[in-house]
Amino acid sequence: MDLDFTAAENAFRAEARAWLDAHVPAVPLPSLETAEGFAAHREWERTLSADRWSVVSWAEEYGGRDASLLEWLIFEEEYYAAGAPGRVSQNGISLLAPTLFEHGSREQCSRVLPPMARGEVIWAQAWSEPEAGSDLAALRSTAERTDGGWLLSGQKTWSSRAAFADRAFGLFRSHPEADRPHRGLTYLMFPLDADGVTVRPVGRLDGKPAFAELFLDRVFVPDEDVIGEPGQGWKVAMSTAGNERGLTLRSPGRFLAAAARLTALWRTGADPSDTALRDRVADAVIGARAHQLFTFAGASRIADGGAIGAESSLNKVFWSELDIALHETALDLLGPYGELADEAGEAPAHGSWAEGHTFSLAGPIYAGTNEIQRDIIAERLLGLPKGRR
Amino acid sequence: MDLDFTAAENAFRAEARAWLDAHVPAVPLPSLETAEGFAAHREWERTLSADRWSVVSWAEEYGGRDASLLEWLIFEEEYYAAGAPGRVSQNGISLLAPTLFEHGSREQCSRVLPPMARGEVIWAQAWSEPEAGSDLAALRSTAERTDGGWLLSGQKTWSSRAAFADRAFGLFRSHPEADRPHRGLTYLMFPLDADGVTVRPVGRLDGKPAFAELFLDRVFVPDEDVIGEPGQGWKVAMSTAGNERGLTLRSPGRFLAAAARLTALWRTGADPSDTALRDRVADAVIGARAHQLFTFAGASRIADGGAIGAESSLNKVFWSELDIALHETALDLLGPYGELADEAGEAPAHGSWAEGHTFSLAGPIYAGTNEIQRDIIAERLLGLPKGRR
Amino acid sequence: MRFLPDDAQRDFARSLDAMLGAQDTPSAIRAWAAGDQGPGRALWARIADAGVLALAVPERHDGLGPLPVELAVAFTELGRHAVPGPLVETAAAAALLTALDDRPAAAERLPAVAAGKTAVSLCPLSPATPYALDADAADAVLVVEGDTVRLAASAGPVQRSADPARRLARPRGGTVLAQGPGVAAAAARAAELASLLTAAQSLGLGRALLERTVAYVRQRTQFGVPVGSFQAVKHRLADTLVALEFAEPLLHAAALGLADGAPSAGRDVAAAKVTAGEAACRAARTALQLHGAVGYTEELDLSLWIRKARPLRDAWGTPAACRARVLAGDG
Amino acid sequence: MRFLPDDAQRDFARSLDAMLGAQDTPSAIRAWAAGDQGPGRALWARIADAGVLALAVPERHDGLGPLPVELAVAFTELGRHAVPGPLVETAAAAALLTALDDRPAAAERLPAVAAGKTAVSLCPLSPATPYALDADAADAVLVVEGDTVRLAASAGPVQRSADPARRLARPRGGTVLAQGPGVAAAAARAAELASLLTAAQSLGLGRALLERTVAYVRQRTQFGVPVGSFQAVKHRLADTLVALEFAEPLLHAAALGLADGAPSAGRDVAAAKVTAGEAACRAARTALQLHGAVGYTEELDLSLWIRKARPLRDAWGTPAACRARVLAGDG
Repeated sequence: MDLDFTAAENAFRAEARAWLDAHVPAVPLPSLETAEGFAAHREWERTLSADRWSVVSWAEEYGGRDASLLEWLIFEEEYYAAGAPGRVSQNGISLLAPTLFEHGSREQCSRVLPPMARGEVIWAQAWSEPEAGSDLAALRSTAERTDGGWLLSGQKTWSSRAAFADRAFGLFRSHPEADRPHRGLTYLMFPLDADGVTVRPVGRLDGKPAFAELFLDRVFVPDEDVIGEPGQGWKVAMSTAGNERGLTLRSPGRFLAAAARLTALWRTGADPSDTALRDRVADAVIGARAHQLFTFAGASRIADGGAIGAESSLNKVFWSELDIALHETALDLLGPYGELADEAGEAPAHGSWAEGHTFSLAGPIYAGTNEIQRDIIAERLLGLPKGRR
Repeated sequence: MDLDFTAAENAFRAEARAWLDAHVPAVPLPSLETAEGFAAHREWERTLSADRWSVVSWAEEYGGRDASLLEWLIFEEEYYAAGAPGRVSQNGISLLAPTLFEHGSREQCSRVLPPMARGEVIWAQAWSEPEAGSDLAALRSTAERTDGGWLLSGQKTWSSRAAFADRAFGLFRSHPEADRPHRGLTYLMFPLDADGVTVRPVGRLDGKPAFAELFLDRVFVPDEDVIGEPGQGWKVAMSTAGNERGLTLRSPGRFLAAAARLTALWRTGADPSDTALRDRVADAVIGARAHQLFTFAGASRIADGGAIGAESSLNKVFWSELDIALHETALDLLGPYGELADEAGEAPAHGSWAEGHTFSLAGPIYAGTNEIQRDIIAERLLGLPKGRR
Repeated sequence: MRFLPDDAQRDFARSLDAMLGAQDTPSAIRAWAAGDQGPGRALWARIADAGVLALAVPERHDGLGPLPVELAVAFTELGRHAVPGPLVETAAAAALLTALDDRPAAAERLPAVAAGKTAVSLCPLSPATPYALDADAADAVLVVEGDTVRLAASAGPVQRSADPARRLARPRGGTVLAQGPGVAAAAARAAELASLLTAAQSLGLGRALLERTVAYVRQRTQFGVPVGSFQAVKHRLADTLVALEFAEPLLHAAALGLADGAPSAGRDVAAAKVTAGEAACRAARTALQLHGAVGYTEELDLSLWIRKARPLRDAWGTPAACRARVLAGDG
Repeated sequence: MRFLPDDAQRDFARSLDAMLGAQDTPSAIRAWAAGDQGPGRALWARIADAGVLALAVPERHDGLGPLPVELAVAFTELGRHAVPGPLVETAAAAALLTALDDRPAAAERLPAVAAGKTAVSLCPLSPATPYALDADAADAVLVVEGDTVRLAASAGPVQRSADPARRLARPRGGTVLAQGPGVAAAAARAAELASLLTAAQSLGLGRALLERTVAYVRQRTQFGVPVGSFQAVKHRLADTLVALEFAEPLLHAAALGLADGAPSAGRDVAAAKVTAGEAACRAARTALQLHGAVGYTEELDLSLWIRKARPLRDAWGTPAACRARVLAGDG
């Protein structure tokens, strides 16, 4: 058992740190969830990509560095420690790309991945529908067979970043005659500027259009944009949900950096004898460290050939609660300035605490609500009966 | 809306306070859950009763003072503020007596209540069985019809104080042919020293025999000791569960006194700048006050002719959590002495914090687990669907 | 003792609730956030017509008050409907002006406050409270510093709050309205009333959040059953109700304490404030989680309620300050 | 990096678990509580035979250590089986004697410690820690005060703990074993090891509590279904598992830090201690609640585990002290 990095890993860290030192914008970019900020973040993806830092874990042919999972974790630590911008390509990189690696054709990978790595094509996810949030098997949007492709119709909601993105991916009901609700779905990619697509931005709690609703009316998608077999979309989508993704959806680097910022805030601004606040700062520091170490253990298990299945549910519950507690502590430390919206002129740290808090509040909801994660933990890890809940 | 006491109520309070000042033992009695302590507490009941303070809310003919609910609350405040002993007759007074008032015959009341008021007969409850804890409708112990009475057989568990008590009351399956599990039960009273009764004391967490298991083998009970109609025991038991009992199972006076002791402990022993502890002490003080005021509101509703139905579940959840938090705060304030068992020579406050903590831990379990109380709140007060849970 | 709202208080609450329910408060809130106070001031006029603001003004200045209990009842309804504007501050300013016993200053403004024609912002300026709520929308801004009350000259630039309907400004300049040893005591009494009424708003806000969430989970189905049939959902809502139900009697007792000038009133107000504020925050978190993604959008009117909870929890007494006050030895 | 127990560590843990599982530890615990240390010392001998105590003793004194990682692995199993006695204190005393570099004092005792023949209690005497655990059952009692280590003359009267297997005494008198500027540093290192191993015990204890509670709710039925099919029960157990699963890597990292003499080791140990201690307390509350009345009886062996959680949480570093340490600037 050890926590030692190899010389190569340390060199990788040093290289990443030096590059970030030289390139991270001195003034934070405008919020990712605004048109102006989206453009600035897209530009940042280009900068990252130019030196092959946008997708370090990918193969070199697609723009990556063939980095190991551990190197990816190192990169993330350095990335967030440097205060680098949020990743506008996150949905494509962490949700679509792993699916393509596992189920996409070589042609699809070559066509889709490099522009994604360069930030030229920004991907939005199109999973949820008004009646299918947690219960994804209840999807109703359809893919109707047509000559050389499919016609998509229906409504998708909570499509993150779709207000400004270029393309989207999601599941559609292609075989309505299938005997069970999660069968008969097909995984497809489609352009957001195609005929028949209407994108309606939806503001999140702080008013930023972080989502959109998509209305699809017989949107043509050629066969080449189906991932995996038609009708097997559920399997395709789920096969990549459980392994590395469970570890990497929110990287430890993010919380370590946030905890370090919180500690700095506490050291400079707080009454050190206020033990109530001190305990909460300590818990954030401990939680971020625990998350990092839990992830290292998971990465070691994967390196051993093991899998991260239902354990990713432990991770989801932990970091989502940590993130909220950490940000609520920050707001309390900020006193009257904790109330300010991120765009307020007097908002501390350029409003990033406010934006971080808003973002954290969604953590227990997206990527499988924490209620569902706890069901999974109880049933799959503890072996409790499934029951009707 | 007011919180004013009448002149008569203030006079009642003054009289109670004066009597308690003169009579409460200077040194706490030994633990109620030991043979020696049980005897001492029985003696204390006699002292209370001699001046008609043991059952203030009962009619004078049974040993009470015809006190109103509000006067009872006043008495309880004074009682606990004076640091008076725990009530060994609690089960009889708060569970059996209200049932007798509502469903008992006049003869039963006259026969049972005065010795209960004098502490001459101490009652234990005999509700639970090994397979019927939360699910009381699953009771299996039987009452078999015989000449002039019933023969009780079966096993009862968690019979509080039965190790030293004189008599017990509980539900028995008398009509096994009944169509639903909570029908066909009969409410009976029986002596713990009768032929066929075996009492096996069971130690609680701190080792004190606070419960017993009862093994019953054809124990004869005459018809005169059936309360209400045979076969109607469930109704009889439930009819008194929801109203005043929901308000008075744990009186506000108890928590007000405990919060005052906690505050005194904090003022004398703690670092006032330790805000983490300060906040918890404040929460205990606030919680005790909230519980008192909530009870005053409930008493006002009852005085208006209203009922406390499912609202008693709010009360149960609240005070049981308050009680644990309050005692855990005390143990933390006590530092290394918080670990000591109540009989340890160096245990602070004669071990009453340790005993109080142990007692508090049972709060979320007895009298309907808090899980069940939350189901009741959700279904009956919020109107959520019953569901299979 | 009859520790329940009497029939008149209940009827008052019900009629306010009905009146506010018939208005389009979400639109008024959104307009207010955007700097258009027209619909909010129209609502304000109706609230004044219902007698709410007169409760804060003594009879000698054309009011009906001061009646802290009725104010608490009324502000619970204002919170339930998330009414925007410096209502708490106006009521507290009325208390301040009354307590200053500066007849001309009071006579000049209080009748207009009672009539709903004057909105006043009030700010006890300190590092912990640098902002005056909705100062840009108020007809007058009072600033308390030590033993001085100033009538500010201007609101200063507005900062947006996480609650879009709260507009925060640093009032500037102005003239001294009152000065002397009585000011601090008068300001403390006004702050206690502000704290009480903020607690009342929190309670009403929390109740509205709970009610709407219950309604939502009863009709929303996932996995073929109503979301509200899941035990985890039921228990979370039950705990939210427990928190609110035990905040209410604290609020009412604090209001009675202020009405009676009880020595423990300051502690009672602090207890009510922290409890109601935390209960509303819990209700907001519950509402957000159980509405899922839809609760996280500003389109949903409920988001206006959700975002109010935290700022109200901290306004006029943070939880830490309130807990310290509860244990403070003096009155 | 391979941040997982290796095969040897895993096998070691498994064999300890199997060995302890084959003993009647509940009887040994009950006997220990009653003052009869026979069965406990027999268990102690088996634990020493398995090499556990030798891990705390350097090779030059017939040990295999010091090996903090293997000790943490082993003490997790000791905690899982709620083994009574001053095991943590004996290991820490070995660290202290080793660090004092007083060859005769160390040579005299450490081989016997490694062989399981000497049990040592250790107490850094202060107002916050006035008691030495199981001093009456130990073969030697070391007391650290400032820059002095004493070998106590007698245990003094025993106080019962809420955990009946913990016997607390105030050691008295005795002779000075070591004195000087190196003592405080050596004692601090020993205390860090004690804190680490107590955290390990908490983790094992919490795992045992969770496993047994899961087994219970799977077979116990109420309302016609297993108690473990209720969502409220499932979620409570899930949260308990989350707490334990995130404590374990902190424990392992802290052990590695101590092994490497890392400057951050003190903070890492504190983080592991508070997290494992709180996780075990949560597991104990969960176990108590979900066993219902049966969990509240001392007859149930599990009650021996339930009552251990809180004292272990506070021993060798309360949560407040650990949280302060995590944020302390130095190392």
